[in-house]
Amino acid sequence: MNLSARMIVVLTVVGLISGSLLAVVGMLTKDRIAFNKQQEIEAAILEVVPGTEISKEVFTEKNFTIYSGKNRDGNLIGYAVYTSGTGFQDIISLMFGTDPNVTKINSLSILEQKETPGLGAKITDKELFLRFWDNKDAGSAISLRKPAVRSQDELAPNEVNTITGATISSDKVLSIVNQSLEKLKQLKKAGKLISEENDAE
Amino acid sequence: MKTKTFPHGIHPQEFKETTSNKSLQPLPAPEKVIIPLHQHFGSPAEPLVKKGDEVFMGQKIGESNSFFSACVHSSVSGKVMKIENYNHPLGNPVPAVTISNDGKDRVFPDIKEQKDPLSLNPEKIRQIVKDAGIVGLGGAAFPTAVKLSPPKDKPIDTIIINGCECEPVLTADHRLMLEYPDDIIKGAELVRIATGAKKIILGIENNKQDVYNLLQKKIYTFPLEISLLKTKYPQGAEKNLISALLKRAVPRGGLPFDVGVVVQNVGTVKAIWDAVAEGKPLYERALTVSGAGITSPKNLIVRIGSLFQNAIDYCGGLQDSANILVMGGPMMGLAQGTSDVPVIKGTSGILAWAEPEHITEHNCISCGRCVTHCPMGLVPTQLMKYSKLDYLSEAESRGIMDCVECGSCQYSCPAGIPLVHWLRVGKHKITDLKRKKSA
Amino acid sequence: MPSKSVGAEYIKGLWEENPVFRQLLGMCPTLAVTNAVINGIAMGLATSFVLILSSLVVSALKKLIPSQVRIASYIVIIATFVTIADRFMAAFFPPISKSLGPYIPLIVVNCIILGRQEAFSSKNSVGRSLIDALGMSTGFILALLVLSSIREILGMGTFLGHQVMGAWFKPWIIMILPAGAFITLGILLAVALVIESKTKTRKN
Amino acid sequence: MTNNRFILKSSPHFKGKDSVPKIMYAVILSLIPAIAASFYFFRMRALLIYLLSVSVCLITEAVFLKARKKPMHSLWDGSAIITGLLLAMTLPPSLSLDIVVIGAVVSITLGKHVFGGLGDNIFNPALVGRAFLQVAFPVAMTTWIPPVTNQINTATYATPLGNLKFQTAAIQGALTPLKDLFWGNIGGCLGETSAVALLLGAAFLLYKRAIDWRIPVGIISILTVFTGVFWLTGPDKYASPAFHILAGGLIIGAFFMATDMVTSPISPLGTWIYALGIGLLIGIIRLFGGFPEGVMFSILFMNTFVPLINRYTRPRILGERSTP
Amino acid sequence: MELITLFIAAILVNNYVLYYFLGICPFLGVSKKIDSAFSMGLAVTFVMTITAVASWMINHWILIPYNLDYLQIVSFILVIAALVQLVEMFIRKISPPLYQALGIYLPLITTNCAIMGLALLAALKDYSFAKTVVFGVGSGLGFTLAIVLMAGIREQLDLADVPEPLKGAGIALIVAGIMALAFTGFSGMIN
Amino acid sequence: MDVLIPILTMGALGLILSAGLAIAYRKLKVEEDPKVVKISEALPQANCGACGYSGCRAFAEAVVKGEAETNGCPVGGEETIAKVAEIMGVKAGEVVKKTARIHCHGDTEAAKDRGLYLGITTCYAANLTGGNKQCPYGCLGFGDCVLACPFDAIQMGGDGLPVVDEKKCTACGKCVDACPRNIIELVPLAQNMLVFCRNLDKGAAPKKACKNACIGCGICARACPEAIIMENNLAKIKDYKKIDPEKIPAIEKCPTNAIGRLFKEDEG
Repeated sequence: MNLSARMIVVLTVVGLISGSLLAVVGMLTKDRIAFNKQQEIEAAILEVVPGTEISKEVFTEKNFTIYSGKNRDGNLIGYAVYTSGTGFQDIISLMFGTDPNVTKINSLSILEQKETPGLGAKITDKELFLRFWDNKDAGSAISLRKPAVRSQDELAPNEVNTITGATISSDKVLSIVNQSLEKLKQLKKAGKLISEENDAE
Repeated sequence: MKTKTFPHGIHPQEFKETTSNKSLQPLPAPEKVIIPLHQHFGSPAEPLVKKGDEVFMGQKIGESNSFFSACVHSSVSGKVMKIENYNHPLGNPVPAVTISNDGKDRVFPDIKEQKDPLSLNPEKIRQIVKDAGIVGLGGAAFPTAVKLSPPKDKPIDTIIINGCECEPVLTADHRLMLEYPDDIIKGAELVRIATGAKKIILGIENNKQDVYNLLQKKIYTFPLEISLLKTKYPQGAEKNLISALLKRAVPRGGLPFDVGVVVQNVGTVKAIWDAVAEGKPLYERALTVSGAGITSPKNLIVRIGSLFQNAIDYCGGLQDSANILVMGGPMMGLAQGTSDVPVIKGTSGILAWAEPEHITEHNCISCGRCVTHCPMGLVPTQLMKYSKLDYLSEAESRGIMDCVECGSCQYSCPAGIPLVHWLRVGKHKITDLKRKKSA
Repeated sequence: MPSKSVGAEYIKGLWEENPVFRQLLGMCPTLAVTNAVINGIAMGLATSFVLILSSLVVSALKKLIPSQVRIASYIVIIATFVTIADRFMAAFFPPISKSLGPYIPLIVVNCIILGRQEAFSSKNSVGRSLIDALGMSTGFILALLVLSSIREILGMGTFLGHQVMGAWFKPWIIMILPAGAFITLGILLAVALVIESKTKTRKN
Repeated sequence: MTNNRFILKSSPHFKGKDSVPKIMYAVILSLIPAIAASFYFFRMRALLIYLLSVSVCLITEAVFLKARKKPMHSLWDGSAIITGLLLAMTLPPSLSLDIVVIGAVVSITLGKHVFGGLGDNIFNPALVGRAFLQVAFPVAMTTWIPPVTNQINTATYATPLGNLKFQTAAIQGALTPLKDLFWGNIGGCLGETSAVALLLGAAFLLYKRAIDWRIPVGIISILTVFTGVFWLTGPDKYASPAFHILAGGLIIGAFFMATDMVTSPISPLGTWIYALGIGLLIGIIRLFGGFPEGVMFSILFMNTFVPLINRYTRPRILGERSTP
Repeated sequence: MELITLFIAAILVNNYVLYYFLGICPFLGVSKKIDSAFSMGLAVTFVMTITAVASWMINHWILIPYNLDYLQIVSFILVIAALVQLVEMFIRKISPPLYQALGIYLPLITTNCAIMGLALLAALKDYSFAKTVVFGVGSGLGFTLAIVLMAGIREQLDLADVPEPLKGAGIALIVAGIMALAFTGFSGMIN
Repeated sequence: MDVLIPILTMGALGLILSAGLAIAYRKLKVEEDPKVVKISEALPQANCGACGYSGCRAFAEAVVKGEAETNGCPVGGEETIAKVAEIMGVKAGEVVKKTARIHCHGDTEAAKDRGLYLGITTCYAANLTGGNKQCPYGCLGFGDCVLACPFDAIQMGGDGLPVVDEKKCTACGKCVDACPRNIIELVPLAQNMLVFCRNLDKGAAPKKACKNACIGCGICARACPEAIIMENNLAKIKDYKKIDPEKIPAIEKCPTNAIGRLFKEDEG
């Protein structure tokens, strides 16, 4: 067999074998990976809209998804908003939940972030940051309390605490949430989310 | 009065006042003179005499048939005692002719006065200069005959007479200008004739105002211009002098020829005049014996081949504290291990003083003073490091061969790094390497 | 070709030819994923998996592959195993897969792997290649372990997530950042050289 | 006649009067007003930090000189003391002392001796130490105490620049008055608060020619232009150039850190490029960056450029262009 | 505007070498001389740009439509290898001087994690085509900046009295560490 | 279908690539130095750049050009190094074992200083200023040869003269090049008698400068004229083989011990 032919045959065969092997692997793992992803989202929804039994995507665009959360009886108990934006270093993806009328934020959960460890990364810290987001008044834009205070009581209903030394990361989270909140309200007002609600009734 | 100058450089303390008003006086010829056969840039001369020969004062005793060389003459009359290696101020011993002085100063019979020296043709002048063994008396001892023979394709338009004497301490050239102004000017005119140049510029540093005033009063028919320069070191370095006076830059690795200039030291032009007009070959020169280590500093005219010790003794001897003996100026002069070395044509001064016996060297802190002071526009600290680490090709490409070893960098270096020494090491290694490659 | 004993063939990867400290290979993952010990171990294991399997395959196929397309073939083989490792981790260890990000797929361009194929597996028997790959893998894991331990302990005061430093300790956050990675590895390389020269002089 | 008592060495035999220790001690001397000011504003805390920082620097330096068999006289050339002082001056007064020790060790080790010692370092040693601490202990390094107190109060007290950046003081019209910035009655690092004390020292250095005037002039002028443009377009949003010059570490950085001879370019042209780079970066970081202060980062960043700057701004060799 | 910030971020904030740790091998290996470092940087930038384009096309035209995301690694690396080969041969044929200046660095680039990393990162972040290209160019320039700065520093350190065990890679890594510190100053600048 | 697409994709990719490569190899084959090819093949082909060159091929070219050392590839290990060396044919074919010898006995006690030397402490630098010793031919004692030796075979002895360790010396000649005064020479290891001076001056001057200088008296040459001659005032062993063992005592009557044996035969 001449050299060129051998080259072509060998590489093609290698490619074919690799392709088939990968096809098998791909199929074996596909469902599992999708399942992982699904579960991650469901867990997050449950965290920000407690009591959710059935969740459903009601609106989606790039890097922005609204899920509706319903209880066992099929009643809407809130929305979970998945969103992302730039942080101090890189993208921050987060999810927050609201009540069905979008008057208050239940809680906030950070899904993905690459902020400075030990500093900006404290946005994932329950004690230092996330707990101050529980049950906030969503009537107007949320604002940040600077400098940081020690207890929940010192904050206004629509105020959240900043992280000492990581003001920017806190700020970024705030603006991501505020933007998405605004969007959610508008969508709600425009009735874009209603069809889903009707389904349940 | 506006003075001209070149960029960069330094201004060290001058110490010239000790000798600047002491007139030149001859050093009595010693009992024997030791005349090295190699006192110049180029090939060494071969001896023309042998042991036991009687020689006259001014008789040619060494000659080479190479173009890049200079003849050597006896500075006394007497008998050749031996021809053997002898200590040399430039380092390793070289063959030298030792002549015992009969004290009669019998002049070589061929030496005659010239009737009308200024009417000679260039060829003749060059021949006389060559036969008189004249070399640049500023220190480098470049054969003058070579300098007077520019290549045909490089026409010379300007002669620069270097009266800067920018080295601290030295005053011999200053005195020469004060005492023999006519000889110098006429010598310069001879140089102009020999090279076919149009104009002569005499550059004088403004610390020699008296010379300037004196020369201003004199009237010559020559195309002469006297120019006052700022007192700054190294004002007298060939390329910097050209840049200061004419704003011309001699190309890297090039010679003043390349920009149509010939530069001559005042001492040299005086020697040229003496040789052409009086037939007197170069067997004596003016020099300064000074420094805090010399008991009574003087400006002397010394026969070539006299020992340093002779000159020092005549100036009252060395102080006890003196621990450094330098031939030439303090910036570029060579430290001597002994005073048992002969005065050669390039000896512009004999200096001695007390120097601390410790050198504290600090790390280079890149202050950049060597760079701001280097008159050649080099980066000495970097070249030093290249030289230290044997990065010779880098050193060469960054211009180490352009270094004139003026010492401005080291003078201004706060870290006390022997920059010049390192640069010399690098330069020599590169030359060695080239020699090896071409061999 | 001088053949070494099985033991020596294995051992050389640990120190003499340690891919990270001695050969300076695979620096990207070494620096990028060693901010926590668990990441370092996971990366080490994934790389080992790819290295060992592709060494086996390459050494088995060495006669069949013409030299002109060998690099291309090796790359395909390596990439196949990398994909397997990547998918496997994404399926069964999602948190680690997430924290390692694109660095698992990047194993495909880790010079250790391609380098070993070229330098060793393509010229040696299956058995020897396996041992060589095992040795290199161990060396790589070891290096990652050392680096990640230092970084995690100093940077967070923890080891594998467990608090090991007392309360007095203020974590040096720089250690888990890029700057700390570079500096620590630089110092470790110097230490490795010092140890090497010490052992050499002792031998002499 | 043969007397071998003479000194043998290469020319030149004359030497200028300046020496490395003289330059270094001039810098130390020039820092005294600022140090005194920090004693006044931060009392015993300041003294402790200075003492600790300088002594640890000296000890580390000594250890390295010994280990690398270098002449011990280098220990007292003043460079280690300067590093110690400058490091201390850039630390918050409330910083715990063990962190000071780490900073001093890092300054001398990573800032200087890994490169081969004084003169070989690429980065300003004090700033390397400071940057290391800033990134390693971000919270401790950004916790400030009010001036003229001796208490370590963890309640946050903001620096003028911190105010500007995070509290949007400019919008609220709550900028620290220039007068306080000038005298130093503000929160901030030990030695950087009092502009007047620093300027006093800087004037001395300029008079002594121990620093290159181009660097501070370049930095300050470009910063003035840069911040001035923004200030003119929106005085209610941006602080004035005067504020930017007096606030934070600009003066100490421009006069004492960026001028470090070892880590700044050699030629005048290079020096201008370097200074303008620093000034511009400071402006960019302060106005748009994540940190309230950018002096340290800007200087370190431009330090990395110095070898390149030196290479491309090499002076022209006499006769270079006219090579036949 | 978004593209500009992405571009600046790729060069300064999330510098390829100093933040993502990609391309460390050539960063350490070819940073001894400024000239070769610069050529290497340009070569990387060039290949990165083409890779960005090619990988985006493969990803969006083949892999995603056919649900073949698990073929990403294999297909990217093969395409990169093929592209680099092609470019190398092309340059060699078209312009020998350019080949001398740039081409000799190309083989080194094939197995360079910088290129592969770019393809993967762009895919991971789901950038649009324009963004991918900008990201590619910016990352390449970021790499060039880092490697040229490093080369300048190393040329200077070559003359310095660096402790023996730190010479070479050791000191280069420490310098990289301090450079990373200096680059930290830019973080938070992407808005 | 789901299985087929990936298989086909990969197969197609492989096909296209290999076809492209095959064509490319045909069309763009460039004639090369076979040595480069050989070395290139011996290298790991990791193209990692660890050697400092842009890939294995560039390194191979550098080796062939002599720019890079044969052991420059850190990745391949000893085998690669051995192979590369073999291809380049760097095998030393030594016949007579030589060693470096120092032709000077001007130790600190014997040779007088010329002054208080404060310049750079290397022989090369000192030599430029005329040297620190009075003798212009002798050892300067700063150990340039020690630094030049890549094998650690030369050390500075306590007396200010370098000492060669014959066991370590490979006669590479680096020290010979490094010595600015050319007093080191590669001499057959077996040669037992040497002239320990390079001074060309006569009589008083060398004697004053160094106790151990050859003063050119010629005693040795007269004792064994067939082997030893005087040249430029210096004794020279013209033909070591012709030294008559019986005449050795006469030769060793040298008043300054400037000629002599390295070791007495009976000592081994």
